[in-house]
This record gives sequence, structure tokens and C-alpha cells, in this order.
Amino acid sequence: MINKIVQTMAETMSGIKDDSVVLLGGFGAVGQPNALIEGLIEQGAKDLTVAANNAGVGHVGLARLMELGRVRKIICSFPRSSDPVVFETLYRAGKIELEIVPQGTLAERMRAAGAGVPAFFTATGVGTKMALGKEHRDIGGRTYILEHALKGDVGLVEAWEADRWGNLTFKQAGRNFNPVVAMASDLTLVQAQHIRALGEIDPDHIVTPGIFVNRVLHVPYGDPAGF
Amino acid sequence: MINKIVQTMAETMSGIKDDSVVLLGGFGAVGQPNALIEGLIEQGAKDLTVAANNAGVGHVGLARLMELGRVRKIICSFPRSSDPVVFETLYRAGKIELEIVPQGTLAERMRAAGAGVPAFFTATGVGTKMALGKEHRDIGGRTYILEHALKGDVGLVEAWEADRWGNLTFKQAGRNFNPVVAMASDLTLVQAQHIRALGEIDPDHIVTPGIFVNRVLHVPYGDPAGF
Amino acid sequence: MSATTAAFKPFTRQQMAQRAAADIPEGWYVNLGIGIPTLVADYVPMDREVIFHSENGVLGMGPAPEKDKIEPWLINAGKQYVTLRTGGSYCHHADSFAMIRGGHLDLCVLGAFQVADNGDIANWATSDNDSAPAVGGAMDLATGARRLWVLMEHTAKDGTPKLVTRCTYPLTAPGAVKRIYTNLATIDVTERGFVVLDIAPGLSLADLQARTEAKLHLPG
Amino acid sequence: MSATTAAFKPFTRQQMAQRAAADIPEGWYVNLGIGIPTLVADYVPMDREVIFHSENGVLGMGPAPEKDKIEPWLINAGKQYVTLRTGGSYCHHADSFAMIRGGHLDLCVLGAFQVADNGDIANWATSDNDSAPAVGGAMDLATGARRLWVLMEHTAKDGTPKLVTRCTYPLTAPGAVKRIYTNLATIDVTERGFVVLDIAPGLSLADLQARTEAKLHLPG
Repeated sequence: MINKIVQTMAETMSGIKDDSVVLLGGFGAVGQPNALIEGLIEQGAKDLTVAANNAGVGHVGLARLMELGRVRKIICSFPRSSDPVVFETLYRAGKIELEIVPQGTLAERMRAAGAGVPAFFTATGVGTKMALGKEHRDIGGRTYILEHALKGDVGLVEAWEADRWGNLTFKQAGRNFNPVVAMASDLTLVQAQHIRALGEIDPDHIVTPGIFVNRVLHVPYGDPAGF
Repeated sequence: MINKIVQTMAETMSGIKDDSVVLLGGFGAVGQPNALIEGLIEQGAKDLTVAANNAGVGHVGLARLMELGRVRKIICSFPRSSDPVVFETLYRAGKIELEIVPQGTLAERMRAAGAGVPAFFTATGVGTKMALGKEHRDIGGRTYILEHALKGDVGLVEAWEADRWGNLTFKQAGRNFNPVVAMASDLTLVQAQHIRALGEIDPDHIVTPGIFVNRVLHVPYGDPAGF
Repeated sequence: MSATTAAFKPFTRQQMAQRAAADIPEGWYVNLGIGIPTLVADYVPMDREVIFHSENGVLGMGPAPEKDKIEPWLINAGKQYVTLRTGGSYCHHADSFAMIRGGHLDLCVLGAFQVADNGDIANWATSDNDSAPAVGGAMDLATGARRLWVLMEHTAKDGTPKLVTRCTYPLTAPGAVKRIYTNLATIDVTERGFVVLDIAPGLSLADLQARTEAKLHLPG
Repeated sequence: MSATTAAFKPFTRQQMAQRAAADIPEGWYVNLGIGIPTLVADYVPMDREVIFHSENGVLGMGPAPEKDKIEPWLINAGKQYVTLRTGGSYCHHADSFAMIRGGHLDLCVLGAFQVADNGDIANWATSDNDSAPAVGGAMDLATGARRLWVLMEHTAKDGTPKLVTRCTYPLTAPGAVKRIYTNLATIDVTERGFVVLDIAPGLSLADLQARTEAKLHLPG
């Protein structure tokens, strides 16, 4: 019997190596896999490259991971937040590398990794400093730049429902980056608010099928709070 | 009040021009927009380029459109069928152009058109005659070829449910090419089995949002039959 | 500035938003950027159906909820609580940006630091040495939407013109802006450059030009 | 052929399918090509959960329905009626092929016209002048799945070897095949070339070699 549901955080996090590329779901506090990020802090992997929309708030979660010196590079679209002190301190001190990526390019690069597309052309960023050093090409009378897939060694995902095959649903705007992180990552780890019996989620309503999921941990934390 | 639901086939088909690229949803008989294809036959546009998974069966639908000499070119993955006589006769007589595309490349080219990606690299077809004349590139130690977006001037889609904003759901394997055809086409026309009141479809369960849909015609034809 | 400007009455932010809202027809799919552009939604009456999109996978966004009706899982790209209109839907980030980048939005309204009379927009970083530049979805929106309108103050706080001949701040997108709503005027960006559609009451064209780096034209 | 071959008993299609099915562990995501490969599913017991994928957006495909329980909207890529297992799901074509092309399938099993000992497979057209070649999803599957196995007759009907040193038919994918199940043997495709894992009862290696164009090796 396939059972992707694991019982402990240690089991969820097992096998994450130093130097991994870690993709994070979530947008603001909504759909953010906070428990898994705490688990990663506990687990100990270092020299990580972390891709997420933001670069952490306050001194918890991703900010804490950075503060502990475990993140070598951040790939994100928006490093500002209500309290970006950890990131900004490290960045000004030259202790963390930053790759700024337009939000849509970030999402599309992850989706590309999941779909077997190693590189694609896009108009976003043409004529701006995002295009510096990138291949340009005119196609059908418009100029585009080439962007590359962003594959995760590990993906951390927050879901609303999950079953033992790893099928997932998301709640409202909690969907955001989570499905693309799941498909882009070699090892996709999920924290789910609700565990459902197999078949309980309607086959037409499954958003991320289990083929993109490796392990599921039940984390019924309730509602997101604070950004 | 937005109302994408139209009452007649003539209204649904209005404005389709000669020389259009027409994308068809459907796989086999399932999810195939048969009524709209009949409507297109009636409407009269010619010199069409039609992209679909197959190239027609018997003497109805797409096969009939070809038989009437209205299709200049077929873009498909699988021109064979249980009764491909029309296509094969035209093809052998040199009266129709054929572009064979691997099925996944066909779907991805449509999705790319919908997502603003004019071209992308893929491994599918490398080392085969599909790669002839195409740009090759080594990325991360593997060889890929460049494929281009396939945009529709018109997309014909079959849906299970639709509302007046054009939000759609699909039934089981009836989903297939329909959502990518919808997003890839400038003018997306939908035949829907069921018209729902706005809000009746759960916002988490809408598969194709109305932003990808222009007109909806109520065609409650029942179950697909015959391939 | 000349004495004639003493009596003029700049448009308020609400008036700017109202002015832009009046130009949005029913049925358009619209993304409103963070900040002043968000106000535009307040001036589109609910019975004129305009479908608002938010980058984080919300299509058909409605107004802010009453305090006791907040849905903690329903935020917009500015991370404010919002509502979903009847007919709205959710999608993931790649699908949401496919709507933007695939040219499916009729309109995007953004704030800006500078707009040049060739349509260039700079709205994400004020210098090339910004300590941690944050672009978010601005480049995708500016490049991908069918039309880009800008809602901003006509000049910076120190009086420096924001409507320029060439952006000095890092670009968000070249040649993208179609129309600008400021506290002093509404201006189209055309082949000829900036064309003034209307001016704040009491302000002369000469006075508007004095606050604008690039040449202003009249319609026709 | 030599006299020693008179007594041998080729594997039936069912035995070939059974042999392949025995090699599929629980938890694998598997796409079975049209034709003989489809039979493989019949020999995976329901309590060994293997998740079958069909190109047309069906994940978790179950066996053919009883006649009176056909779901007219539920077909596989071969356009046969199928069922959906508990836990299965539907998706659209681009998502379905993302599973294939993104390397998410553990295994694909295809039929073939020819397989070369470098792993090349030809299974979609028998000549470069095929009147209307039909590739379907074969190239995506052969290229995208983590492993490609082939299930086919060992020789063509006229006795021509199908396990060759170089495919003469148009390729589906280069260097893709990892294992071949034929009516005469099971063969791995390795760095050394073809390695024979087992042979049909009564058939000698020499006789198998006589029916195979490329050199056969023994394991180790």
C-alpha cells in the first residue's frame, strides 16, 4: 500500500543534503509551509539556495534559517517585507547572495523545471537590468530574453487537504506557488491541514496529484496570521 | 452585466475569418466540440489551419471540413484513426499540408502561446526527424530542440459546465486539450453541456476561468459516442 | 513657479482613482498595482462588472471585507485581506502569471517613479545601487498587460518632474505606458509623446509644462 | 534455423506481460503504451499499488469497466473505456505531459518495430515515406520517462530481427530503452549492449542469437 503520510518531522526531513536548492511555497503568510521551514532549521542542512517569493520576515522561519547562516543564496522577487532586518543585514554585509527574479518569471521557471522545459523565452525584463547578460532574440517582431528552469532538490509545500497517495488541494489564495513548487522539486515535502481518506477528494478537484509529492506530514495549525 | 452566453450558433461563430488558425479541444470523441465544428462548417471560413490531436474520422466534423476543401493545413500528433479516409485521400493528393507534432509538444506549444512564451526548449524529438531544421542546444549536459508557441486565432472548446463569466469545468477525461486551447486562442468559443448560475461552480473547482473564454453556447448533447 | 498657479486645485488621490475608474468599461480584466492604484476599485460600481486580478492567483477580487468577515486565506498581492466576488476563482502562480504574461489582462494600473514620453516606466528601484531591489510582479504586469496606465503624483515631493524625456531610474519596462493619471492632469502617451487630456482646475498648460520635463502636446 | 529450435516454446503475450508486470514495484507511476503493453496492467495485482498514467489526463487508471458500467467520458490514450482507481485524478493535456516530459514517470512500456543495442527505439513509422506518419505521445514518453521498457515480438512476421545494431526505421528516441521483453527472451540494454536475462524454455542462446541482429551478451 502506498502511504506517503509520515508521522514525524524527522522522517519528513530525512535526506536533505547541504548545498540543496530548496523551493518554498507560500505568498505572504498564506500557504507558507512554516512548520516544514522550522523542521529544516532543526534538520541542519546548510549552504542552501532558497527560492521563494520573499526573503523572510522578523526572526522566524526563513529569516531564522538565514540568521543561522544556513542560506548561501536567496532567489526571490521581493526581498522587502514588513520586517526584512535579517535579510538586509546579511545582504549589506555581503554574507548572502541575492538573485532578483520577476515574480512571473520565478513561477514560470519553476513550472518549466516541472514540465521538462530547460529554458524558455519571455518578454518580461526585456529592456531592463534583468536582461543584462541574457540571450536576446526577436521572435515574431518582438524581443524576448531566455530564462532557465529552476529545479528544486527539495520543495516545501503547504496544503489544505492531502491523502496517502499525496493528492493535494489548497485553500483559496493558499494555492499560490505551492503547486509549481511541488512539480519542480525532486523531493516534495508537504504539510497538510487535513488528512483525507483515499478517494475522499473528488478526482476532478485534486489540484496537485500525488505524482508530484513524496511525503506528507499532518500539521493542523489553523489560519495564517501576520505577514 | 457580463454575459458571455450567446443564444445562436451564428452569433457564436461570427467574425471567424479566412486563413485563421483554429485550435480544437478533444481527444478521441471525448471532450470534442462537435457542435462548434459543425457551426464552423456552416459559417464558411476557408483556408484554415487546424490544430488538433487527430485529423478527423469518417465524413463528419473535422473530416467534413477538410472534405469541403476548407482546411489548408493540419497540425496534429496522430492523423490515423478508425476511418481516416478523408485526410489520407487529401494528403496523398497533395491537397492538404500536414505538420506532425509529438502530442506533448503540441500541448506545450498551445500552453506556451497562452502563457506568453514564444518558444521553449524540449528534449522530445531530439535525434529524430522531428528535430530536422530545428535549433539544437546543450543545456546542463543534455541536448534539446527549440519549439515555438502555437497560438489560435480561434479555439473551439467543449466543457461540462459554464457560467455567464465563461468559467468552465470539464468532465473526467473530457478535460484533455480543452483548457490549453482556451488559453492559447484569441477568440475562444465554448459549447457547454450545462449552464450554471454565476457562483454555482465552486471558485476552487473552476478549471478554466472566464478570462480565457469569449463566448459560450449551451449544447446539452449528452454522452460522447464513437471514436 | 508663476503666480497663476496659486489658485489651482490639484486632484486628490480619490479623484485620480475616480478618473481612472471612469475609463474602465464593463467586462475588462484588470490588475491594480499596490498603493494608489488599489483605490481605483472603489470607484467602479459593483453593477459595472470589471474583473479584478491579483498576482497571487485570485481572479474576480472584491472589496476589502468587513472586520468581522475576514477570510484569513484570502489576500491580494499587497497582502491585504480582500473578498472574492461571485464568479471569482483561484489558480496557482504559474497560471496566474500566464494570464498576465500571455496578454489576457485588458489593463494594468501601476504607480511609478518616472514615466518617459516614449512610454518607458520606472517603478521598482530608485537607483542602480538599491540595497535590495524588490521587483515583485511589476515587470510581468508592465510588459504583459494589453494596456498599462500609471496613477501617480505629477512630481516628486521635492518638485522634481516624474514625467520625463528619459527615465533615470532603472526601467520596469520600455515603451509600455499608454496613459497617466496624475494629481495635475490626465495624459496619453502617443507616438507624438505626451498628449494632455485634462488639467486640474485652475492650472494652465504652461504651468503644467513647468512641472513636466518632457514636452506636452494638445490632442489633435 | 537449426534443428534444436524445433522444441522451444515461445512466451505468449500474456507471459511477456506477466514477466514485465513482475518487475514493477509498488508505488511506481507507469504509462503503458497502446497494444501489448496495455496487458501489463492485468498482471499487477490490485493490492500492489502501481499508479497507471494515460496521456489524456488520467492518473490512477484502473482496469476496463464491466459492460454495464462504462463511463463514456473515461477513456485512455488508446481510446478504450477504462476506470479510475480510488485516489486517481484528472488533469489537462499540458499538465499530463508535464508529468511525462518532466521526468515524473518511473516507467513507460512501449511496443516497438526495432530496438538497437545502444537503446535507440523506432516505433512510430516504418519508413521515411510513410504516407501519414502518426507519432502521438510516443516521443514524449520514450524521452521523458525515467525508464523505458519495450514489449514486442522478437522478430518481425517474416523473421527479420527487431533487435538490431542500428535502427533502419525512423527513430522515436535515441538511447532510451533500458529493457526488452520479447516472446523469446528478456534483455537488458546496457553499456555493453544487449544482455540476456532469460530465454524461452527450450531455446538456446545460439538460437536466440540467430534471431537477433545485434550481439547478445550474458550477464556479469
